[in-house]
Amino acid sequence: MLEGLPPAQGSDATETQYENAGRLGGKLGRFLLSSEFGLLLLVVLAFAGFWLSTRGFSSPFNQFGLSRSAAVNILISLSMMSVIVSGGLDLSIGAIGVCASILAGWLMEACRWPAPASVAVGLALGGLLGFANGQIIVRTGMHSFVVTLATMSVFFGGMIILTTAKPFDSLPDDFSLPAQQHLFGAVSPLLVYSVLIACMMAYLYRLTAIGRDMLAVGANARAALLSGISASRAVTLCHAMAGILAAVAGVMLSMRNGAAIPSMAGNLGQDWLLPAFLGPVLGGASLSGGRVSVLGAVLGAVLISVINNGLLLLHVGAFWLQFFLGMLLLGAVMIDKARMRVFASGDRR
Amino acid sequence: DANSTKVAIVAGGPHPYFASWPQAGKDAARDFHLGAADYKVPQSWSLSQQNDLIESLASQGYNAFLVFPGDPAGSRNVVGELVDQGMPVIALAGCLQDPSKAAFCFATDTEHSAYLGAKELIKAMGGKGRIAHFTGFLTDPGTALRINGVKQAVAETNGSVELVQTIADIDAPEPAQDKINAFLATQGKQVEGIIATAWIPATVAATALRKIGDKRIHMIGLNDDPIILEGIKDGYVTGTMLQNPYGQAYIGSYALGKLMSGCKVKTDAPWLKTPQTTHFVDSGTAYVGASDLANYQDKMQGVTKDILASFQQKYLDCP
Amino acid sequence: MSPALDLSEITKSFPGVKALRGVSLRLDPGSIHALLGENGAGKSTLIKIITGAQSPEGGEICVSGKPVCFANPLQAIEAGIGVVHQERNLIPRFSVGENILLDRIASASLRPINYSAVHDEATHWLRLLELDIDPRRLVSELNVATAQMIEIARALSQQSRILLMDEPTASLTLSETQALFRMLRRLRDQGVAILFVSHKLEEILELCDAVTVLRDGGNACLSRPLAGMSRSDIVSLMIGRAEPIPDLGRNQRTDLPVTLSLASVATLGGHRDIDLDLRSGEIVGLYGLVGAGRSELARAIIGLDRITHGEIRIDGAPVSIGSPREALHRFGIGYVSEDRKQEGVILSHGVLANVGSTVWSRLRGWFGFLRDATVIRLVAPVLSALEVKASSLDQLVENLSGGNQQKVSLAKWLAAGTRVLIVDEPTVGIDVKTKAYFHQLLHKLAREGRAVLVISSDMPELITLSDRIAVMDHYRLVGKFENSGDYGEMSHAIMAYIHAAPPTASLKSQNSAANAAAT
Amino acid sequence: MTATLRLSSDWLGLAILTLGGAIFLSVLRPDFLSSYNIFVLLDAIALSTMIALGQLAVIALGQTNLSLGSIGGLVGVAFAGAMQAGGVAPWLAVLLGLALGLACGLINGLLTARAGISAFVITLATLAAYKGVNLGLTQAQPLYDIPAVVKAVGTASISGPVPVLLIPAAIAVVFVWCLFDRIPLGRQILAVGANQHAARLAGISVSRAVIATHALSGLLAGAAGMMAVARLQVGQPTIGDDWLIPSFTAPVIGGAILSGGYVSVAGAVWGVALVVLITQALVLFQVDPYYVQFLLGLLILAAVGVNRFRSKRQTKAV
Ligand SMILES: Nc1ncnc2c1ncn2[C@@H]1O[C@H](COP(=O)(O)OP(=O)(O)OP(=O)(O)O)[C@@H](O)[C@H]1O
Ligand SMILES: Nc1ncnc2c1ncn2[C@@H]1O[C@H](COP(=O)(O)OP(=O)(O)OP(=O)(O)O)[C@@H](O)[C@H]1O
Ligand SMILES: [Mg+2]
Ligand SMILES: [Mg+2]
Repeated sequence: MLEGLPPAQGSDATETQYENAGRLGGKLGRFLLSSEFGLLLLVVLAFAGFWLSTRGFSSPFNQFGLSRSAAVNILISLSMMSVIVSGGLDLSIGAIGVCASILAGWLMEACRWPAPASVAVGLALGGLLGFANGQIIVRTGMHSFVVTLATMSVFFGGMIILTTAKPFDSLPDDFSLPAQQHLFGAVSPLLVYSVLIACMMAYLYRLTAIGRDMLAVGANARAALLSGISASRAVTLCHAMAGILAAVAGVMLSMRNGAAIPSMAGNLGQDWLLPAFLGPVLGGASLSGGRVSVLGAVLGAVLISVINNGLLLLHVGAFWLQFFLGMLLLGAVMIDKARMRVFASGDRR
Repeated sequence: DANSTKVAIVAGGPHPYFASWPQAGKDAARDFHLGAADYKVPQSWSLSQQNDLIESLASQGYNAFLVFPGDPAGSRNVVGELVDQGMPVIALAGCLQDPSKAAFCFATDTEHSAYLGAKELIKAMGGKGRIAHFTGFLTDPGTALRINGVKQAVAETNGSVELVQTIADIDAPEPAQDKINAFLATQGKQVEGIIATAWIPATVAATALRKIGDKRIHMIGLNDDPIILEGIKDGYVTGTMLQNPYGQAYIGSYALGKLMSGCKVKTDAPWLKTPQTTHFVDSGTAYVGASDLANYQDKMQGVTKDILASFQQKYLDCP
Repeated sequence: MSPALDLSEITKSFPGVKALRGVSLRLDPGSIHALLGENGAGKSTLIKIITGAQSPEGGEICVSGKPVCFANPLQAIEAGIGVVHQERNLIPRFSVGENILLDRIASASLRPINYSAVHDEATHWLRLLELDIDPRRLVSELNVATAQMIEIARALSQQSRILLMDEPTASLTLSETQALFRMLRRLRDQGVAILFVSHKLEEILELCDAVTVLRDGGNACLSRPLAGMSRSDIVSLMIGRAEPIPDLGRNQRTDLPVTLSLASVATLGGHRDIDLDLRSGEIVGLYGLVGAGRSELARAIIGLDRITHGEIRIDGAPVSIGSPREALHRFGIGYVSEDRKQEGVILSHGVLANVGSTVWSRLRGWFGFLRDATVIRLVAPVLSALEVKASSLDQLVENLSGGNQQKVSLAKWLAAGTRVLIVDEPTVGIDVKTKAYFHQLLHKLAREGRAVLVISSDMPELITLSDRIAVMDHYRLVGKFENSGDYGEMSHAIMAYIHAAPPTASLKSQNSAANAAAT
Repeated sequence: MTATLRLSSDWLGLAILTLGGAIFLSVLRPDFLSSYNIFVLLDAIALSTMIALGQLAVIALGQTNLSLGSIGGLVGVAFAGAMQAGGVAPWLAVLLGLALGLACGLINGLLTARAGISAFVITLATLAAYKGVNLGLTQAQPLYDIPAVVKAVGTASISGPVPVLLIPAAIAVVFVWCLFDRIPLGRQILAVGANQHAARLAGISVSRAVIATHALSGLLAGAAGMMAVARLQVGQPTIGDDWLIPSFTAPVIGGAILSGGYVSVAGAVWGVALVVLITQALVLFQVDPYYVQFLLGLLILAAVGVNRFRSKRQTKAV
């Protein structure tokens, strides 16, 4: 439509120039500076460190356990991340995850439904609860903190009323099978599922219109609205997605435990909160919204799992372990900061 | 043989209940010539953390486990995995939900203990009146058992005792303070008895009764927390239901040593049945009132000795 | 006499750009010095370096003959350098007075603030700028122009010997600009050295004594006296050749089909009896004083404010537009906001993510699949035409120069290719050359059959662009007429309409009086 | 006038809701107005307010302090331990406790300001570190030997139903309110929270504001930890474990903007009062334990929703 316009003189800013500039220029340099690369480095460092310094870290048994807890951690991180995108947060993901897996457990145990159908309904419930969060936030204009704080109680409390806090523990064998299988002797299939889901999310944010809408709304809701993007739809979808991902994490945990248990994420599901935030934040997500990294969140979650596992194996004084956990985390982020400084100064020359 | 037995005694999370477990483990390792009997505690009270800890302990070479189940159903899988690899597990201080691969459950019978406590309370109240029940997290399956136990004792009075209110989810200091104080302030006059079946509610309620100086209300607590013992001494607390944590870890380590040296669990032993399991061994519970304060520890040591003396022939088949 | 400020060979680079490649400048006391250049030439970067907001990579800064090196803005303030940055730097939930004296609060620590003293002093500085605002009001309640004046008042309150002003007049109207100029001249006569950046060359010619021109991060001329230089001399220094003077033909046909029409529209915001037709193929200019309600009318059209009476028709059929999304995707109406930082662009996202935001849902394929290449194919020509100066399509918009940010906010609507385009203050902060291109572009769009509504406080721009002009005052349309293109005639006609309207608020009538006096 | 009205609108709705709820409760349950119950309410409000203020300060800066509860717990056990094991006089132990809280906060602040890493990550790491020190020192065992005078402070009242513990809370409220209302340092913190870049350009030292805020937050958390010890009469290592979410709840209900730049001390205090009241109402009506959590959530949602609706209507009317 703009052909025929006199091209701006003195500027040959053509299509190809913008294309090349955007795609290739300094791509490697930018990756070296990114928090994803830093995390990758840290994960490798931690992995190598524990591999060499502890007995048992390298054993297939331990690697299997590690991959299984990393799988759940990754999903919890991704769940929170999908709300952080929109500039909000969701305190109720733990409650949603528990509710979803309890529903699936009930369907399998009390209604004798086959496992896949029950899981599907459980995930649908997760999506629905997340959707409800999103709708309340969008329609009332309240901050997601307050809304999800309240719905955390409502969801969890509702589940407690309906189940009187009883677990569903005679689930069919084929349900918990994925948590028991070993790939290559040392990897849980759950990790593969988590990575697949992460890939789908990366696809969403990079290669779909709705993913871009979510990012735009998170970064600046007013600007997005004025560009013809429906902010309320994007926010609702973010929350619904968080609900589904939390449900997947919940179902995975109950596969691992062989039972759907109200307490598996702590009281009100609050045990999930800190790991949920830590993954994305380490991965470079901005808590004010609009900037996330799927790879970063995955690596962040993996780093936490590795550090946790390694420290348990290191035999550091029982009660002091948390102290070392904190120190290691501090050390990790400091190292990362130093790396940025080194690469940044190298970049400037 | 026993020497190669490395026992890990795994708690549910940091909690004063487990205070005597490290010593009990050391004593057992010495007395029964075990390779080790080490106390291990997850960093926080969370099932996932406990599972991670257990897995890493297995990687570290521990080969026999006393586990306080983070969850009766949720801990079955991790226990099953240990047993499948030839590591015996005994559920300690709490049970796994049947069917499980644990050898047996060695614990306080919580429902029974709550029932006995409520009975004592009713007795102290002269067989009639109204009571309130303070207990822990609803998501803790023990909580439902305790609620049942108290309800049963109340039901047996045929209406002369009424359970006015059950307050749950207060196993943390701040909510316990807020809710128990609010209850005593607004409804304290309407009850004559309180039973607390969780540790923090028990201490908070004892403190609150002391604060308002009310000796009219009878109260039964849990465990031998100094606050509760003081309360008993000064007359603010009627009595407390003791458990036997030391004996649990000590005898549990002993049993694992036996299992590792070839003994088998008897199928026809005099197992007790609880709602959770058909393989239950009571680790002992005792009511301590004002008159027992001086010698309650001897009482528990006696219980431990008794259980240990007959343990092998009652529950195990040894070559 | 040593110069108040002497810069030599300042260099600065950002990832992917060399913003300054050895710039020198000499600022004498008692003079107003113009700093000019195209968008992205490096003017704002230079000012940030002088004030310690950014650190130079090379070169020397001397204040009153002594070399200095400011590690942070506080040191610059203490050294007697006051500044008005291009971007607004106010704290929205603070009062006007506190914002004006913020640097005073910044250097205090525990002694309680005496707010009545703060507000009294703030009133003093507001008076000097002929502003009648209660210093207790919150800044968040102010419009863009007033916020800009508050920042100027803040710079004045520092009573510095060196005053740097980066496009202070970008969102001001004539009366406020005149008040500012009176103030600046007074300061100059008291010996203050003033550096003044603007893209409005008329202002430069009226106010300044000397000029430094930057081109691509280097000096195109260094501290030259302005006397004797003409507009076209300056332009050719800025762009390296003579400015092409656009000659835009005017549409005088009335038989064009009406695309968008408002029929006795009233809004919740307070508009009454608005009747306006936008024909396909014409540009309508909407003029009014600040606060006349033009932007609010545009917002009501795209569904951000409720229409309480009357109707909006598209191609003759009454429609109800519920949201900007509907406006864009169902009715093909686009709106370029006047507030580019809050509403126009997403500062923390890249150029491509900004420009593409209006077209994603149109370009998406199955399952919402959308590749960058698809978007680039559509938006790259627009970016080229507007000469958006970015190191890459991924460069964050917050790192672009102010003018280039504005171009991005325009580009995304040009890419959207809507049938109706409403542009609100479109050329704020845009350099003369791009402004001319942009005008041509709007004309071309109109000739292709689109309907364009231009809201602008820049009267020359409005008269250059429009086929017809509508004048708004106090949320009513007070006049509509064909544009003859003759500036003198048209501006008189416009002001006459504004005066004919019954004044209701004293501030607004004051404004109009000042405006009339100015023209 | 208009300004004060608009400012008050943050907490006016909450105040009306809370007082309305209180009247409702006292009509249905006369015991509600008994001297002891008012004491209990104020006692709960005192501690929760202290916790809320500790977070509120950091919210003003646009950051979070996840280690708040961890500092409270550490200072609590250190306070109890100093008196029990070290034989330190109670007043000195209070000072030591405050100093320890301040130091923990300072560490948070210094790391955040100097390393340029988000406060979220830093305080999450120190959350674990402080908790680890707490558990490592106590081995998760409570400290019981609290001097009688401390126990007395935890239970005494100044007069009638006003608990002694309300004094430190009231001092903190007045102090924090003054700070954010008229002390330059507080205004600097708010300016940094609203727009860090603009604050820097105006000559505000961002790192000083960050360090001061975190130090203040640590100080308040430490004070809250010691109040909890006095109230509980035990040096519980678990003190603070459950503070995190409540610490955010009251400020956010009270109108604070989580991204920084605006907080309302009065709003936060009324938010605390509202939550305490709802908690008590659920006890008062002898709600079945299985329904408590569910109703708590619904009531919070309803209360905040009503408040929000009211303020929305008000802004429309203006
Ligand atoms: N923080 C930054 N990061 C990267 N690039 C930057 C940054 N700040 C400025 N630039 C680049 O430096 C160049 C000069 O920008 P500057 O803002 O000084 O231009 P300007 O002359 O003020 O333009 P305008 O008239 O549009 O305001 C631009 O190309 C801009 O993209
Ligand atoms: N003098 C004023 N003081 C305070 N607020 C004002 C004033 N004038 C307008 N406003 C409000 O500020 C907002 C933006 O004003 P703005 O000047 O952009 O309105 P407008 O009519 O679109 O002006 P313009 O004609 O410049 O586009 C509107 O909500 C308006 O009501
Ligand atoms: Mg600029
Ligand atoms: Mg406008």
